[in-house]
Amino acid sequence: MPEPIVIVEDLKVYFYTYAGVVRAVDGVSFEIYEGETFCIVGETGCGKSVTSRALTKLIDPPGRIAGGKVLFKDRSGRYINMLELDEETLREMRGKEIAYIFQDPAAALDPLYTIGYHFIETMRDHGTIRSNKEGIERAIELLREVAMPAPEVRVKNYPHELSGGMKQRAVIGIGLSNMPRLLIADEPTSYLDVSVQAQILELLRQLKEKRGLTLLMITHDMGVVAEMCDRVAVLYAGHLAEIGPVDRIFMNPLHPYTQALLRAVPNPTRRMLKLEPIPGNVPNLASPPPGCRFHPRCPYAMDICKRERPKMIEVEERHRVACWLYAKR
Amino acid sequence: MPALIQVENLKKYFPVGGKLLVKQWVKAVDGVSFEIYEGETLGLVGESGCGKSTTARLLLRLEEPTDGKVLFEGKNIYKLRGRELKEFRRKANIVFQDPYTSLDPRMTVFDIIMEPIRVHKIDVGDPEQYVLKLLYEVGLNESHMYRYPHEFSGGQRQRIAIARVLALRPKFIVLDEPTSALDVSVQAQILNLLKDLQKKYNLTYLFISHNLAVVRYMSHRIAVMYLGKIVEIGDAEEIFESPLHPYTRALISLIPVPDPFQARKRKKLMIQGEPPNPINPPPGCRFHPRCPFAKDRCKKEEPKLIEYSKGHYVACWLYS
Amino acid sequence: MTNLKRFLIRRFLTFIPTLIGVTLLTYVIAFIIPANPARFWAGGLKARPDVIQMIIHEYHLNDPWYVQYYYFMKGILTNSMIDPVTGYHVMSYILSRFPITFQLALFGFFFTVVLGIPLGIISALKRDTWVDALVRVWSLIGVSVPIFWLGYIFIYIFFYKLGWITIAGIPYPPKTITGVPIIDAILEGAWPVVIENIKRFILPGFTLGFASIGVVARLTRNAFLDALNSDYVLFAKARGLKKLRVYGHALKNTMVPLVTVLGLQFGGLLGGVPITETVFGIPGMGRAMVQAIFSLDFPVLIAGTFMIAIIYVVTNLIVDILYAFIDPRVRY
Amino acid sequence: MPGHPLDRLSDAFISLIARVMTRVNPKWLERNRYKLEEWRLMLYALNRSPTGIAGLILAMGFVFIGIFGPYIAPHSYDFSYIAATGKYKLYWLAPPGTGGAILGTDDLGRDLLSQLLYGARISLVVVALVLPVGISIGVILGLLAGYYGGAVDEAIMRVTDIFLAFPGLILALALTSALTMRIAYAIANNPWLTSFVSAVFALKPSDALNIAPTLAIIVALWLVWWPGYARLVRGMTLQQKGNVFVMAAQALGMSSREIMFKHILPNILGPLLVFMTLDVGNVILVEAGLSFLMGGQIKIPEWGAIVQHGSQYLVNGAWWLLIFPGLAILLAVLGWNLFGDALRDILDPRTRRSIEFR
Repeated sequence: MPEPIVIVEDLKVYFYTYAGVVRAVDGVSFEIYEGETFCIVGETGCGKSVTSRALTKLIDPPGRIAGGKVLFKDRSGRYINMLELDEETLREMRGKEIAYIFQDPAAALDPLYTIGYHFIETMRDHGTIRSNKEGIERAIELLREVAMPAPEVRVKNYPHELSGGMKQRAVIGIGLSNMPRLLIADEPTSYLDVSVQAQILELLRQLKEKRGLTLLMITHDMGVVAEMCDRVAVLYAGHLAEIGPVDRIFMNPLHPYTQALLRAVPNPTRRMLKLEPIPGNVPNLASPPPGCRFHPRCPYAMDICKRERPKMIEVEERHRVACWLYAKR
Repeated sequence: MPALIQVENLKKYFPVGGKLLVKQWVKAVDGVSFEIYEGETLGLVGESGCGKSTTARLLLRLEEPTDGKVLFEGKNIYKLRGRELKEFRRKANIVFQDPYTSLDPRMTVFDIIMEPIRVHKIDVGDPEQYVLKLLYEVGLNESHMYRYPHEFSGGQRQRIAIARVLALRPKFIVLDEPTSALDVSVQAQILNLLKDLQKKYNLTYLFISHNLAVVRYMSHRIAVMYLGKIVEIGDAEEIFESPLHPYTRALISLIPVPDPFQARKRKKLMIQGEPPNPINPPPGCRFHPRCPFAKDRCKKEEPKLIEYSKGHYVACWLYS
Repeated sequence: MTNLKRFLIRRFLTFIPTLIGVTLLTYVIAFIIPANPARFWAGGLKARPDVIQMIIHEYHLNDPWYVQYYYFMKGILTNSMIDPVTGYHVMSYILSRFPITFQLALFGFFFTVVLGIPLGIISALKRDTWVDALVRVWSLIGVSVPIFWLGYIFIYIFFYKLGWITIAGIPYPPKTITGVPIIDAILEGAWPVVIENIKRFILPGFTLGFASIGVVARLTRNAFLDALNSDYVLFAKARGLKKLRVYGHALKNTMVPLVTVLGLQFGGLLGGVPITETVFGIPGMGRAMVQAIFSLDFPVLIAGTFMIAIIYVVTNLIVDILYAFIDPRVRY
Repeated sequence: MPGHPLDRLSDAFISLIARVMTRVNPKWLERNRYKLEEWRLMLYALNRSPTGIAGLILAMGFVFIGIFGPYIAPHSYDFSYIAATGKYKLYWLAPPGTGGAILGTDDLGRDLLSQLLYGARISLVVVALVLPVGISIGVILGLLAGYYGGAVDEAIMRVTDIFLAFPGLILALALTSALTMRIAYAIANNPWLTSFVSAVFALKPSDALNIAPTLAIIVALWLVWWPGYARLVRGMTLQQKGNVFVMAAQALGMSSREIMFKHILPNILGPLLVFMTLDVGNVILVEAGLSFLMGGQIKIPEWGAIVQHGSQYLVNGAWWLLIFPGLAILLAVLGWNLFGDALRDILDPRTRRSIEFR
């Protein structure tokens, strides 16, 4: 049994906006084991991206990390709390220990610099290389590793000269340039076409195997979850609804939200006569419903759901849910 | 069954780059023919830049074509003038992808839904009653009537857009990726609403999407587009159960399936690279550089769309 | 680079209609000035009829307006036309005054850039603090002050009260190379002349640039904030780049919209030149044109507008070239 | 945000509107509830912007003095203390506070305060005549160019470019000098025009001819003002045209004219309003600059001309002849600029929220 590389405890990220405090992530706990692919799945505004950014305190004002711990296992096996590190140490962790890939590869690359320059500066600022020449050589190697066609040419290209899929390959290559141990991929394929999406997912899978990476995937697509993940955390409106191994989540979804979500997603391999939509809309997090945040849309809502927030309960092995239906009273 | 819409060899080229000197053309739609029957949903799938949205706009004459014609109820829509054109605009309409910019932010829901009525000067009796009826029909209510679009969520806005189109009691609606900007939990609501409305009013849909799962759920027949051309068209179930064109086969095998067991078992037909630039499409079959089955012939000659089995057409040298 | 050359030529060709349009417009305005220019040029009420006839013949004043326009433009472009009021060759006259105006605009532009951009960046970094508010209010005051008034206040303080500056004459270096005094002085190493030039032009330049400083500061602030909120900056932070490097990315991207605005501001500065030159008694092109209007001297007026239109065109071209250097997405 | 006294004033204002409109149409309130709420929020946002309030007060002050200045002025604009009292030594360039002259007098013993108050009227009339015409031309051309594109766009923008390449001040000055005589003739030959012009500008009929340069400036500014708006509106139109609701309107069968005026124009009205507000200041400034350049003796009390005239007496230490007229211009212009700047934030829903809840 591998050890966790990241342990998140009661993480809270609040945005102090004009309209009041938005509790984008409100008391979320989970752990990511070394070498696994862990997915955070949820809809727009559920706090999945914010959670992933909070791991390295990549939160800009008006956002603030309001509480909790993020324990990261460093190379010597000790756990350090990321949220207590100073800015310089954090900077060194970002990109070197924990790398990010974002949704829109076209926006993530600075249009005014070549692909090669992105590699060079990333490695330079972490002291991985000594000269620009070495940087270019490493960049070409990395681009080859991410299966970029004609890498020698591509290092000299500007981002706009690359297609969407190539840009995402470049972004992945840049992310890997300092040999990180945890790769956080925030919706890495939602801007890409189906055929390219499959290529990128395949690439991520291969890189993970080859390099022994731990992968944290953020996605809204249940299909991507099923294809890629070992374990899944389902977020709803800043709360963790359910967490467990991927098979159990799909076979035996416990939370009414997970159940409803799976029924609302069309399956392309099956002929479906009727989808069952979830009634209502995602709540506004500036004034979320009290108690369980899903209760206004939940078919099983009870009185207690409206008053008290449910605790996480382990219903079967490694499969936990936050729902009053499973509480022993 | 009579075809409500017949598209014949439709082409749309856009000029690019050098204004005065060399003219290059983006061949967004390059000779497309198909028909849509009354009361059915034709799904149009393809990756970004394949020309599906341009096709949609051409079908509603929101763009003038470079060549070809579209017959709506037997009449070429590009020849319509004056009252006939207005009548066509009443019968055929569109719901757009982005519900955030498709509603004028300066108008109330009431004004938005009444606008088509005013434009076409239709007598609907009490306007408030009429709008209210439409609001109920799309799952909204009287409390929404005098609000502004920015107060609504994406799904609700899409409902308003649907109500606006329904106001004219159209026959044909183009649905241009109507749910791709929405969350999955809301997507199903809108899809079901569209299905119910179709049944109730015998609407004909052209449903455009890049999401094959949604297309399968919505469509009776499906057309697959690649780089401005239709490569396969046929009954929805047949396309999904026994796809012919290598591109269709790849697409279907590559969609992530929301089922981990199935995902592990499934065999994937990977295709390399990305769709090439529609300015300089490859010669011969446009898919050949990415096709795992490409032969010499594919590089030189362009395959025609042939009827492989009844109602199932494919443009590929493997089947001729 | 051949692409760039071809692009520049093409751009320049599209500017020809603009140049013709501008001079034609001036001509039309001059044409509707109701007084009789020939009589005026010949010496007003006491003019001798034969001189008037000579002037009418010389300047084709009895021909249709388009013929007149043709001869005017030809006379100006070939520098063969003699100005009826001053007696100089028209183009030589304008060209002799242009370097002074250019130097004034350079000083104004210097203040615009050197104060405007840093203020904008500080404002963005200290967003929503009193520093930001101060820069904002100051830039609003900048565009609200009548520059002739500001100029006189400076003159009152620094000339009448403190006596630090002079407001007469232009210090020229011994030799003429480019014609622009301060550049020539620098090239020749005549440092005392350089200092005299700075003393002479610093206040007019600051007055001229006063409004632009605020405008540029505001724009820099907004563009810099946009850049800081962009995805590439987020990605740069996520890669653990050093803080200065992250700001470097944002700054370079800020330059893209800034270059356009700086180009426009340079044109705007030239627009303010007539007033500044009048206030500070600088014998530049702007003042010459104002005087030309009052003395119905429209050869000078047309030649002057022609020069200004050329500067406008050239500024646009320079902006285009800078764009190409900064932004690789720009293709020709 | 309770407790803000200005908010209560705003509420009272809003409910007054609601009451009046409901009297006219009983259903008005129900239909416009959200619009009212929006207005209320805008007012709240304005209340939270001290610079905006200051700007509003200054701007309204300018309008007020522009209208009533001539009536509250202690003397007529051409009144001379020297002529009235014969005390040449006392009233020649008398500093502020001298025997009744609150802001001092000029070389002819004229009362500076009265001149400035009359001058406000001239500035106000110029603004009121220049902006509507200049903006209308620019907006219509910009809409046409942006909406139709192609050859229409090319033609309009070429002409706009020519005007923009032209130094505005010189163009206006040339036009002014070209038109002054004709306008003077027109005034001299039409008695009704004489009395009308002198009434509007609050001048004595004997001075009506002297307003000819100002009228010429107005005509000149019409020509100078539209190109900026044409370019601005064209850009905004292009942006709005990219919105899907424009295509939705086309799909509904709306005509281009309807789309331009019902969908595009209302959506660019907000930013346009901001520009117009800022431009009130610009017109005052440019007009002052032109009258400054025209110079000469002040026969009518234009602010720019007063500064120009006053500058000649700096040698005599008569700072008030420079400072006060300049301040008058500065405050009027600054007022509109501050207000316009606040308006920009208030009309943009994103920034408005951040002010509202401050």
